[in-house]
Amino acid sequence: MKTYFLPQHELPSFVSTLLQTTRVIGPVAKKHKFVFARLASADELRLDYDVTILPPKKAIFPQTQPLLKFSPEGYEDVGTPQPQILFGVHFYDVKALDMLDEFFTDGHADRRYLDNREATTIVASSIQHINERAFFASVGADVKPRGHDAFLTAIEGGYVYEILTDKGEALIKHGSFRAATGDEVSSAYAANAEALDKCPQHIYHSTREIGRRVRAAFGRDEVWDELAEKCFSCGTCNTTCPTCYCFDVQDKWNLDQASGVRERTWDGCLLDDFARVSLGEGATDNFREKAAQRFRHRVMRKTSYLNEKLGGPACVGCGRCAIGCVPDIADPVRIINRIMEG
Amino acid sequence: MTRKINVNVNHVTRVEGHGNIVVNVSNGKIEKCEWQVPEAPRFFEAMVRGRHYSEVARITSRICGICSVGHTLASVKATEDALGIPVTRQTIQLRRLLKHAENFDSHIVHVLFLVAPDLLGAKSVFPLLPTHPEVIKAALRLKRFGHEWGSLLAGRTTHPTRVVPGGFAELPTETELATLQERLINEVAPDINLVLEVVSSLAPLFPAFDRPTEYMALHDTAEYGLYDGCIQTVMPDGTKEQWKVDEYRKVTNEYVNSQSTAKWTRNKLDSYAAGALARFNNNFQQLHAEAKAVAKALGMTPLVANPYLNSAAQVVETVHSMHTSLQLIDELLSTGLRQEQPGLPAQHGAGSSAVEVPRGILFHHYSYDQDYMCLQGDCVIPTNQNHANIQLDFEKLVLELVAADKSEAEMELALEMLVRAYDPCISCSTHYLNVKFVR
Amino acid sequence: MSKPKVKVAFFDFASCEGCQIELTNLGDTVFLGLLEHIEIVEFREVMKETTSQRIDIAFIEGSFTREADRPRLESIRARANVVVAYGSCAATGGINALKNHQTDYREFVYGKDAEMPHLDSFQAQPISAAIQVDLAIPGCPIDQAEFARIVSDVLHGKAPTVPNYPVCVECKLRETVCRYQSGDHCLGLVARAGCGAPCPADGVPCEACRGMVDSPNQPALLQVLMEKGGLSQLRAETKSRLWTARFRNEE
Amino acid sequence: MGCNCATTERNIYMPRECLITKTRQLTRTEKQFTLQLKDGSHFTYQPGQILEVSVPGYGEIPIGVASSPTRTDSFDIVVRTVGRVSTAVNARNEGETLWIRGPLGNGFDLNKLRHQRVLIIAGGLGLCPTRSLIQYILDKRQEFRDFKLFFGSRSPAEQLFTDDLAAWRRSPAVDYQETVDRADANWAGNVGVITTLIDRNEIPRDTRVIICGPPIMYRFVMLRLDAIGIPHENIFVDLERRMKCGVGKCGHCQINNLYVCCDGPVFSYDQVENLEEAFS
Ligand SMILES: Cc1cc2nc3c(=O)[nH]c(=O)nc-3n(C[C@H](O)[C@H](O)[C@H](O)COP(=O)(O)OP(=O)(O)OC[C@H]3O[C@@H](n4cnc5c(N)ncnc54)[C@H](O)[C@@H]3O)c2cc1C
Ligand code: SF4
Ligand code: SF4
Ligand code: SF4
Repeated sequence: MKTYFLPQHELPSFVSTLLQTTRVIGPVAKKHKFVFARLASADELRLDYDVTILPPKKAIFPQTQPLLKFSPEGYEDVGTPQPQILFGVHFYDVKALDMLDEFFTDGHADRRYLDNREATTIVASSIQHINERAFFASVGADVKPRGHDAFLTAIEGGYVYEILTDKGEALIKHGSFRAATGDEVSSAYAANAEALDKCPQHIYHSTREIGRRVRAAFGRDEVWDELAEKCFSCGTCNTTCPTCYCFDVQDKWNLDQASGVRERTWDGCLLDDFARVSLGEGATDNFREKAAQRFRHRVMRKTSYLNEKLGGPACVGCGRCAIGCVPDIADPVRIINRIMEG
Repeated sequence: MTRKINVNVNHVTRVEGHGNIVVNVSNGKIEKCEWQVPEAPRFFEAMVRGRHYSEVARITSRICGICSVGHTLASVKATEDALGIPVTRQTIQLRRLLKHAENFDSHIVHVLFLVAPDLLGAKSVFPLLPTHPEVIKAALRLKRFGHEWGSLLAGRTTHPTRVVPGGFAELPTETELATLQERLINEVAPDINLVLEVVSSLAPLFPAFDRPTEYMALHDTAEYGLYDGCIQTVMPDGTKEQWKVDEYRKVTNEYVNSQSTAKWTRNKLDSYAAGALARFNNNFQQLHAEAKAVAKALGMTPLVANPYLNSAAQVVETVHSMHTSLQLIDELLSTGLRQEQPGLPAQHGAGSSAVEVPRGILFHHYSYDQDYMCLQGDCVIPTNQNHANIQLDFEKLVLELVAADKSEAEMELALEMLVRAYDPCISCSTHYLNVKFVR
Repeated sequence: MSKPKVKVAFFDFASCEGCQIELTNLGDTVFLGLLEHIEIVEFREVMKETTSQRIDIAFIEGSFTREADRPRLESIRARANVVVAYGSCAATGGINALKNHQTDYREFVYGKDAEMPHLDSFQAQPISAAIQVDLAIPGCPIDQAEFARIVSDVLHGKAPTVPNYPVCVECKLRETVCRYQSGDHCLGLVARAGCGAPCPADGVPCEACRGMVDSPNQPALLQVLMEKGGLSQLRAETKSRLWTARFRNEE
Repeated sequence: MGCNCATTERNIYMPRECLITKTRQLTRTEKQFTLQLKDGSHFTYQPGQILEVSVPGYGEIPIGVASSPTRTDSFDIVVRTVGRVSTAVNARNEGETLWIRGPLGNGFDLNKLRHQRVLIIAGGLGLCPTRSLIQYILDKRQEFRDFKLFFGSRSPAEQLFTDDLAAWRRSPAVDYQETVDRADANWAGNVGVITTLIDRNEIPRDTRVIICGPPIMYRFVMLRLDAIGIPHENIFVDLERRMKCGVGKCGHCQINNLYVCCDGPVFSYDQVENLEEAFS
């Protein structure tokens, strides 16, 4: 499809116009970090962000989401979502959303996810600042992002707006776009290539080799014990990960004590009780009792278990887990390199 | 007149913490008339030892859940004094706004949930639900508002999070402050008017009883003293005297009374009073005009010597806080809020502070070592300061009641109402002794 | 459908009564909403009425700190179908347990009067040290939303869940900038969640007021407090005492 | 492997309403429910498949179907009181409602069992899901060869389906053998763990074996079956894990890369024997 150009100074009015009719979620500053949040005004938008605390998946698969409503009469479906625009998503997060699309469609299509997904227009954006823990250039390099509707690349003097879908096309009437010149398109190409070149952290092995060797290291307890020694089972590496999607389900009554909601909340396989079952009479059994077993499970999921289904690893190299893990042991780069070195 | 009266109210209700009243009257003679406090001792002053200065307010805030904003402010102020931690004018203004929130919040609870049922002849607020639904709903709304107002500044009102030595860990946004102001005008004012109507209709029901005493409160040149200032007392004859805050031990003179079971305080007389009425009597001139108008409508001009009217003084202060806060917010918004890092220690040593909490003047004092670890703490709590005064009020009141030939039940209610008027917050327990110990 | 209302009573022991205050903060909608389903039969702080009838749910606030309180606790247990220890003081010993690390606290606070018998107060203990407790909800103060949810669960005879994961989970769900990334320290790594992580969101560290999770990684905590939080060894070692004194296996 | 879950609802989390036509307290903690879909439709499923059973306000739990699809008018589940949801389910009675989603997952592969000798080894609550297969085999007895059933319980009081057991004891259609870990005064039968039943029987190597019971049972039973030399693809296990959604989304039931809810709960042993997390 076509590629357009939006002059630098026109971005605010473009976003403002979008805001007038639609909910727009984009990166904004929070202290010295960034988060995706509903924009109240265009000037909050910070396309120069490096990475956000939580990934933009929360706009589609929210931290807590109702699955059903219930009342004394039984269960009832929840309403359908309003359209929204997810603005300024980096390509690695688009790749992660592609994976979630796959998971939630596979087998049983999860309408609670897909309805939100379909109501969302995703405008991806180029990476202007790179976090020091990022390694997006060296994981799943042959898996290309595809779920976005348009891609905005910052270049000298403005933005190149590449359209991928009709939804992406539909937005241009709200801004002062003009067709991009060949030079502008190649500057955009160069800017995105440069982000890959400058990506600071590296994994040096192929997905296939990592998948095979990490899987083979399953039984090397001493390695996992060593890697997970300082693990707090805090689940930050799950919670901040754009490709994690496990959840818990709980029922809650409304104040009338008769109706309520069944809702799901993000869960994490690193949490102590994730695989705990009740056996009755207060007894329980935990299928991953030790922190090291849970730590290993996550690494397996990111590097090996899902590769066949996804055609690549279930990690997009955003570096969020590395940034968030207080004892700094969750970084896939270090874990993989440690295992690969034997 | 041969009459034996036994009033024994175990755990006076609708007050914070536990207090007992024991009165034995035989043949018109008072054999025993005691106000006892059996609250379990909790030893906060020992617990702060060895803790880092950043943790001390978090600990002492837990002395009392209802005055936890006040304890936190007193604590950080004493720590700032001891460690030479600077605070900005913005911090002071925000803390003042927070102080108003706490007094507003607490006064609403006290007057509407704890005192009003007495005046309406109910045992608690619950039977009033069907009879006075609008007032109760307004009261719950105001209470919730007070909580949200305080939370906006302190993070939460029970054990504040954002208030730290040197300033605030997190600030409200300007939009939030502006919304607060709008809500004060649009939501709170109508509810307060409703409350004022009810209170003025009930005012004649406050028992008539006078006992002039010494009244102690913070006095500040800048405003009606709540957040800062010097110690001031006003005597029954209207004379005032002032002391510096670090002289607080000189005016409180804590002592163990052999007849009673709690540590008491006294200054120039055998007892003094702290609280809304003490503030009113000391600083009436500095009240907001709207508050003065309410006082006038309630027939109150200083010196007011009827302790039952402490609740009325709280109503006056509620109006004062509401109006003064509107001005404070205007001021804050006109200069704009700046993101500031909390100030840091510049020295070590000892320091004191005083803050007016809803129940009266509160003193904190700490000393720190060179690593800013706490060496010792001392807290003198307003409810404690009122014990001697309550006891002396009791002695006079019981005589009057006996003379008026009141029944046991009437006496019990009058005494309970008196205790409640002081709004005692007995869980501020650092200095409490046990009731089981009666000689 | 007018089901008989559930009879609820509130009692307090050594505490600041802040948890009760939190209940009055629920606001008119929630508070009056709950009153549609429960009848408060005893609540000394706001009412004079008491009851001699059976209580469906007894909420107990405050720690068990002296033998003198045992009979009162036992009588509550005998009268109540469900006993809920609410607030950290009742659930874990709370802040009161900080003194359990000291031996001279009486002398320190009361000086020469310290030997008076009424000052007798032993180590601060959870209510469960005196009577059988059906449910313990920590929190200093309790979280209003959690309280409303738990009342609703108990009304339906469903055992409420108190999370066994660290505060970091809730902190991340609300996207708070981690204290460790602002040059501070934090106990959220080992602290039991359920509060919604208000402290880090307000710019102060989590002090683990709800106690720790079932299996806290304490050696790693010490290391992190020193290496990432910049605490001295002494402060790191005593850091978790504020609310979790009873859970550390110290000599 | 494909999944045989039936979801007709647009929202895969939407349950269907069932009438409880009969209940029966089997033991102190286990209760049997006979259910019918309220919309009148016929509930089709395979032996060994599972349901998500729910009560509004309390939640949803995975439960195996405990009856055979050959009995078409209704179906059975058995629930042990364990925690929140199971307590709420077991508080329900005849004439009231329960909600279900499913059937979910893969049950017993009947194509691999037909015309074969079948041995079912069930321990405790493991009898419930296998009862669906037992009934099926008994109803279509001519489609199977020798049929043995070994059942072990902790004590006689904890035996489930005592009526069924009595019938099976008498039935020539099944070679039923039982044991208890601990006998009581009235027990005249076998005492000992379930493997003792294997030891006292001649089990041909071409037998198809189904194992369902508490986790520790598997390892000891497998040792015996390996000694006999039964090929692993002819051994079927019914596994349990923590489960929330039942449709392969929530992640809780994973055993390495497999999902118990979708890939199982019935697995052939060769499918899972190399999965470190299957029998740890
Ligand atoms: C494939 C499969 C088939 C099952 N078949 C039966 C059956 O036929 N009869 C029967 O009584 N039980 C069966 N169970 C076990 C039953 O699901 C648990 O006893 C039940 O989930 C406990 O839930 P609760 O809410 O009562 O307990 P809680 O302790 O309150 O558990 C909370 C939640 O944790 C999860 N959970 C806890 N324990 C288990 C567990 N053992 N298995 C799975 N999830 C768990 C559930 O999501 C549950 O809602 C089966 C489990 C699985 C996985
Ligand atoms: S690896 Fe790090 S982030 Fe993940 S659970 Fe362990 S401590 Fe938390
Ligand atoms: S595993 Fe870590 S680096 Fe990879 S996608 Fe998840 S959070 Fe990002
Ligand atoms: S601030 Fe504390 S609770 Fe929050 S993520 Fe960091 S360590 Fe965990």
